[in-house]
Amino acid sequence: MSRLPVLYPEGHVPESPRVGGEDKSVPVLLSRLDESLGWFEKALSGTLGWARKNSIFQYPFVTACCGMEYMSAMAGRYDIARFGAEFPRFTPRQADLLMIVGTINVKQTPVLRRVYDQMCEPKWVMAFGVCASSGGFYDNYATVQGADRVIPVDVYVPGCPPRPEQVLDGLKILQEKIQSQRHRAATVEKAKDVG
Amino acid sequence: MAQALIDRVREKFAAAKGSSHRGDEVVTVERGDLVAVIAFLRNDSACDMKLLRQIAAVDLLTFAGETTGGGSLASIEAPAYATAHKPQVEPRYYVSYNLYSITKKQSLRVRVDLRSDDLKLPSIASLYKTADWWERYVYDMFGVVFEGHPDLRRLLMYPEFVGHPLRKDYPVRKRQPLVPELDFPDLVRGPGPGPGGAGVPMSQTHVGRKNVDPNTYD
Amino acid sequence: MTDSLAVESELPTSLMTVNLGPSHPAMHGTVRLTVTLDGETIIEAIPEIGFLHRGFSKSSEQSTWHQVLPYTDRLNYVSPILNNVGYILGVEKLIGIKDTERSQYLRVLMGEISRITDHLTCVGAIGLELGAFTVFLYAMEARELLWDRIAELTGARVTTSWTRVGGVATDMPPGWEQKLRDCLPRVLELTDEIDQLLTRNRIFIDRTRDIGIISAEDAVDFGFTGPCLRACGVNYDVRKAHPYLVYDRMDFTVPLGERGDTYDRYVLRLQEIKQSYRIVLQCLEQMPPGPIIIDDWRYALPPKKDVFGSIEGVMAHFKLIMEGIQVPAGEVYVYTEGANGELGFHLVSNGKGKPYAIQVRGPGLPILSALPHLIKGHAVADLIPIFDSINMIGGEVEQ
Amino acid sequence: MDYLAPYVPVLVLLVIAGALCVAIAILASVLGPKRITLIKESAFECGSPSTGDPHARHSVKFYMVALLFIVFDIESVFIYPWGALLRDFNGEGLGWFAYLEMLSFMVTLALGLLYVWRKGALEWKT
Repeated sequence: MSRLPVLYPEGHVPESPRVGGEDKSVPVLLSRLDESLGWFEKALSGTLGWARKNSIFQYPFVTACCGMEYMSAMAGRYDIARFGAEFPRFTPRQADLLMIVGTINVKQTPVLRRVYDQMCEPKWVMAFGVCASSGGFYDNYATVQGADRVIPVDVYVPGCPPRPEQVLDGLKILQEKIQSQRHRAATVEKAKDVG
Repeated sequence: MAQALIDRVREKFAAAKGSSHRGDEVVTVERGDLVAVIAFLRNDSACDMKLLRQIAAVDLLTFAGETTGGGSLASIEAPAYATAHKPQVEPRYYVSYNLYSITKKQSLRVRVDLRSDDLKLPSIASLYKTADWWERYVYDMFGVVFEGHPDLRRLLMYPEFVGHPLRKDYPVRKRQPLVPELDFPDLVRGPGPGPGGAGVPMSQTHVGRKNVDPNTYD
Repeated sequence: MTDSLAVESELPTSLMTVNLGPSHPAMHGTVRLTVTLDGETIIEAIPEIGFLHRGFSKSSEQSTWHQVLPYTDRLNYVSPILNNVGYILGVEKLIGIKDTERSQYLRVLMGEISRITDHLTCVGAIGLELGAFTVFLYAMEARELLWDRIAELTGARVTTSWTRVGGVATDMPPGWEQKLRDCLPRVLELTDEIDQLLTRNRIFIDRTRDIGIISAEDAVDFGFTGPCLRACGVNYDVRKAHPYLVYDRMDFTVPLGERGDTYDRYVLRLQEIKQSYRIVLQCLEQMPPGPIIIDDWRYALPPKKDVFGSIEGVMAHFKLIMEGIQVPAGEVYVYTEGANGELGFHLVSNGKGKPYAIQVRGPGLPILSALPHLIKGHAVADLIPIFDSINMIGGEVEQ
Repeated sequence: MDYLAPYVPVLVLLVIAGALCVAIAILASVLGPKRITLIKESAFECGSPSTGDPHARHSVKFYMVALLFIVFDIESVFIYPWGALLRDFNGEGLGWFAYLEMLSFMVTLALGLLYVWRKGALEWKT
């Protein structure tokens, strides 16, 4: 498929904070599969990707008007269950996908940061709607200009609020991303301050 | 129809001045007898103003100013209001208590003017339970201290927030982040010229940029 | 005989504080409730709001009178058109103009449809959070049907921004009225199904009857308005008390509750859906033909043929877009019947193109401040239906 | 051993189900990446730092309800197989004996219920 020519403005644009940034809680999965992989690892990564892509458990971090469209995306007509992501889990322990649905204001950032940190790997983040993606038209003292200033985000769904089809399209893009990512097995990393 | 109300208030409180604009009656009272006026309006059988709809506050600092419209030019980056060379306005704030009587179907606004150096008002949380949160809202947004309020804390902003955002001299975008934010440049608006950089509307970002290839930039 | 059990009450039990934090499905994501529990009974609850404060007043001071409109339909984002109508009535009152006959009917018609979607969402949420997932799905299907009509007329499902000073933005597309008449019976049928599922359901009645009772005096003292106040039996509906637009020509009744508990607040919303249905039908019958926006170019954009046809049109268009509407100075409080209560706009203008100060009286804020009063002494499980029945919408509470 | 023959499919089912559960548990723990950080170890309380200790001492009434439930629930569990086989007992002439047997079982538990009721353990003191 032809991709839009992506133009990077000059000057230093940091790599997407999600990959290799100094932020320690960057997810374990790297985004480029072009590193040299043996046959077995590629097969394992493919099956794991396929398994994880089709059974996404979402944590709906619902705050504002996008919640109304989230309800429509979950309800009967635009059913998200067709893509395997139907079951909302209201605890980060059992969720794979953190859906930031609605505006994130400054008072909400510690909560968002904590919920993201408490999610178990492998985890992805979908910024549902313009306010979560870039702050929308709330550009004042109270709102954060996009959730990616606080946590790394994988998929941005534009729209204010996005139509449920856009949400499903965002989910499809996320599934493609999961499928093409490299999934390693049995990696254990323990932070220094944990006993 | 609430003109009779204003006359009743003026009978008991000489210092009250009534005014009406587009059918809304407003009575301006002194800070001293504010609680008495509101208690009178609430408990008097003729007025019977049992519903306190809202406590609104306005900062009159730039009321006479020349903030022109400028619809699409109104770049979001409003110039931060420099108090230095602007004339001080006294009394700078006013708080208006919006009362309504369900049985008599009439409404009235009690307005109190406040100077900017002593932002104190007696609290009416004892008269109306709903005043509790409205007074916390006005304290949070304008910094008006309500004496006698059971628990005067910020209602909307977080405790670590310094300043009162709805004051006219608080810049629109002065953020005080709680969690350290990753500050990468605004990829959409780009570092283009113009007053605000990130604030300039999209169409002007690639004006004058060096290596902009017009046919690839959407 | 029961003395040995009396000892049990002396056994020391300690209180437990639980954080029903902002990110909780029952708290609609925007309220932190620190609840102190003795076993299952709620001893004390401290609500903390502000998690969806988006600086509506501050942002509206930076935009012109019309640019504030998109902000208003994100206040109560469940019934956005009611906010648009409420705000624009305020601006028109400040200017001192009235909109055309047809646009008044259109505003009432779309306002009532928006009110139905609000009540459907609230009833769906009550059912959902009490475990009745089917009720939620029925409510969502009914709401989708109405959102389709709203989208066909205003262009958007949720964020409509549909009214303009002196009128409305778009008129009814051809065939829209017939589509509305076809889908409304289906919406009513779904509402009846919800009614059959819940209203006489033993479990639902046990969970909501006599739960979260508030007396009429306390309700007025806490600033209740709308369905929550009428559930206590106080007959205050702005559409009847101070008719605006063409509500005086509509004949509808205002349902009242008796006990002011969660069950009444739920039943009231169902009955109000039926009343709004009656209003919608009357609007469709009495709808007069004619322009949908006034012809005064100082406030309303001239039609496109004039903008490109005449110099006055271009000037008027340019001034309106660039300068915004020059609203005469003054201060006004305008109140309309929102879905959750009396939605008031305190507008202050200094005669320039931008609003000087706007403060919204969200009907949800006073009702939420009464939450500790409502839930004290109840079990934790009762907190969920009570919080749902007051239908707290983050946008209008925290602006 | 022949009367056990009809139960072989049940055995196979149990083995497969058990194997499946064990496999899933092992795979999940093996394949999933783990990144253990301090915040992830702490309790999740809707995004707010948890105040108060979760091991507060609850009132005894909750424990009592659990006990009563167990007693009377197990009673009903015993009645089910009896009810299903009553017709066969009757066929073999043991009908009355089985009936009286179960009756005595239920009477003793009814006495227990009466005692609990008189003791006032059924009222829920909030």
